[in-house]
Amino acid sequence: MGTLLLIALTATFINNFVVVQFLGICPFLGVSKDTKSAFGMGVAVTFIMTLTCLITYPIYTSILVPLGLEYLEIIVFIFVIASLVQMIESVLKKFSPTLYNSMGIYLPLITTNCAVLGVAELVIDVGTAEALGLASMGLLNSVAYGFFGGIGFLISIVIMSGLREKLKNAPFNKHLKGFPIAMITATFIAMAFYVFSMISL
Amino acid sequence: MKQYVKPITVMLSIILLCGGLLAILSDLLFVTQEERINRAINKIYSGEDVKLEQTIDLSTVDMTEFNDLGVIKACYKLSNDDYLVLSTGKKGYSNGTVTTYVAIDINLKVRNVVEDSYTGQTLMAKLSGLYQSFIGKSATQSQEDISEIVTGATKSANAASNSVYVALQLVSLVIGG
Amino acid sequence: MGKLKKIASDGLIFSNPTLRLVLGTCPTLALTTAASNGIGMGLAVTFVLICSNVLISLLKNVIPNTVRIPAFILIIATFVTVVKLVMDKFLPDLYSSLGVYLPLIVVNCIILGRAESFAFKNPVFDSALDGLFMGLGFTGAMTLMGAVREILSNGSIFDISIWNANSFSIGFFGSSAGAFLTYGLFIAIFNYVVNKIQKKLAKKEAK
Amino acid sequence: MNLLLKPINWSSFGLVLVILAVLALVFTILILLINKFCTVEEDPRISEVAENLSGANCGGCGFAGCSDFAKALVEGRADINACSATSKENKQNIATILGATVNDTEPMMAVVKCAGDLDASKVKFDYIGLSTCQAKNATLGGDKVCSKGCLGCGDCAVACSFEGIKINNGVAFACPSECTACGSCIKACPKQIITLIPKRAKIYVACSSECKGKDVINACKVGCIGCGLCAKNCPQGAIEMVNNLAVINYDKCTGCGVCATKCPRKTIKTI
Repeated sequence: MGTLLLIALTATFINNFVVVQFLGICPFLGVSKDTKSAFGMGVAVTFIMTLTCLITYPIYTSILVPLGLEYLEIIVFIFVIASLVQMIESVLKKFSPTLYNSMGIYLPLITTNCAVLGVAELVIDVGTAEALGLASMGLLNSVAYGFFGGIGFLISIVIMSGLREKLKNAPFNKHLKGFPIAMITATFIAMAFYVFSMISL
Repeated sequence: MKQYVKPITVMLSIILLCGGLLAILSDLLFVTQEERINRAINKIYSGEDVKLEQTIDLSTVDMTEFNDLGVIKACYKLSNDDYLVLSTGKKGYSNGTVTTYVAIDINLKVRNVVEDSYTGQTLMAKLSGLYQSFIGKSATQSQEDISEIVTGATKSANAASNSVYVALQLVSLVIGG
Repeated sequence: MGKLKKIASDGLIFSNPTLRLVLGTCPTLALTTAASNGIGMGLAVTFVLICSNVLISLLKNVIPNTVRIPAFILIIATFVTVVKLVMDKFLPDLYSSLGVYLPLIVVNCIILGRAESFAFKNPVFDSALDGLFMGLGFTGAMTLMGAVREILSNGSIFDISIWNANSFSIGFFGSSAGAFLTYGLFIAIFNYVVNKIQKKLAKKEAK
Repeated sequence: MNLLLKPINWSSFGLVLVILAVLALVFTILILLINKFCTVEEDPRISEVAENLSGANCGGCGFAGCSDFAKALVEGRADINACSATSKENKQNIATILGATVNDTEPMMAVVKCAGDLDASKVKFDYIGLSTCQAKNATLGGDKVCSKGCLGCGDCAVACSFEGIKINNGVAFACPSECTACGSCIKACPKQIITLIPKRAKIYVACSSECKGKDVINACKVGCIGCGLCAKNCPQGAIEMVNNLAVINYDKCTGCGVCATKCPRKTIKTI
């Protein structure tokens, strides 16, 4: 049980994908205008990150490594992620079109979301396993890492969207409206989360 | 049924084309380890004609003591009696690693250091100036001496200095032993 | 020729990928610690962007809509890996300074973004132009921000030190929170400049 | 070039092809299956109509956005004339697609019936709080002595997606060139002092206070005191006094501007 808790803490806070490792910033800034679509994006990214780890980890460890085809890693991972995003797109178009419209271009951009590919590469890297004190990341641990990484993404994007909604009414220079003020908010979030990167469990 | 056939054939043809191209190219353009060593040698001893003489057998050397600082990948003896060590230093930024070629001469002084690769260092600062500062360091100095010379020791610089330190210890064991 | 001017002005100014569309933020934040990173990454992205735009606009009638995302990303990933292998073999020193950024290009939102919103709907020549100018816009923005952050954090530009880093250097701009701040201010300034240009153009048209 | 002489490891090449082929097959089939279950029977005309609409999502037509309005149009639940933000020829295109008719309604524009900026109007208390008209209006009806005065916090400007209304020195004013009369500012204003008048109009009454002259005088320097001079002097008799407030009948008004010159308080403004 200890490792799962450890993974939960590292993936969600200490090694938070968005605010500590700075992966997946495009949707983090693009879709955080209002909390509803930010939450939708967060759930979609969490779902894809979990599924990605579930599929890419066994493919890498049981097919690519024994046959010595490590150089295919990028192609296979990206193809799996892209297929998952394509499925998510048709599901969302059917079941919640409003969320689909509010995500717009940022839905296909989940494929190039550095956080998703980042987690796929992180779970197969022997360094992460060592950091968690394991010989190698089992399937369960890597899926847990993907899930809690997604939760970390969800938390930070919802915090960001809450702040940005509050900022809509704040009086500041016209040119700072939109992305600039989002960036400056992100600066403060990054500073706040900096403390997490200091903790080493 | 027809509208299924087209996507499948398109996807199959694209992935096979891409995969095939990659497989052939990765075979053709494969850079052998030996070629990488020659590149490192050319970089370190740009003028002199230095060849790779012999690969040192590392099984006899006990390096577990320095395991948390760094790991030795390989060690080679060169024609001008220098040693070339491929070592990976740990504890970099967000626990990433830095792998370097360290050239060490017969009286255990660092001749030059060349960077090979690094992992996990998303915010790797440009460390070109750093490697020159390791030249002249000797095996007798402690780990703190080596890492303190790194001005503004960012975490990734720690990993680089660890890799140099571990390489020095290895050569001293190899020569001493 | 109006089309060329429109694509050029779009790519460089009006819809500059980094400062107006705010795409490709991960490499921008991570790599603008030094101006030389900016140029290296920018040129690599420009090359891959042109090639993938051309190939995707060539195949746009072949690729069905249902599987367009995997198809696009496969083409982009193959290009990047080919560039990486060729560079590793024939240009080792350029590869050592640029090598770590190449896999990052695969996850660069600009390339898939442009493929999805431009290349998939426009003819080949326009897509190539769009790729070129979008790439140059990205390179320009990256280099500018890299220069500013490099000057402020370690007092040098293109690794030529202007003043001694120990006497005056704001470490904050080297850190990641500093990256956000610089990026935000850059976008604000760029918006201000572009609004001014647009007002002038609107007035000219109104006459 | 000794490049080509290198032996290519054909077995691993075949292996790569097989693995990738299997991977591609599995995932493409999965995508297509999911796609089959999730096909949304969308009438192709909807995207065509959506293209012709202005795309400003201003909500003037009463729907959540242009795509919603387009869907409603195709399903006959909405009328194209409800949207004033789309240009005339686009409306014509949509009409041809749907076979509906476009009766060219008279182009309108929004206008703020208040001119009490910070210098002209007096305040009851110093308001410190969230700077939105909604919030200000909720605290004792706003800080202005005049209960119908514009609060100047720009809820209307925020609501407008055409930058057709701006705040200048504490009072809102509409720019006739940008305004498309979509009406979102009218909904956003808590004081309900923005109305639509014909675009061809030359003058409008910049006040909506129905108090007696005496109260208006100690509330605002530019409020209409209901003296009726404009009504008496209007050659077309287009102005009548309703509850101490001048109301212009734009059918009769020829925009001669006599009333504006006669108005002692300069409440009647020319556009």
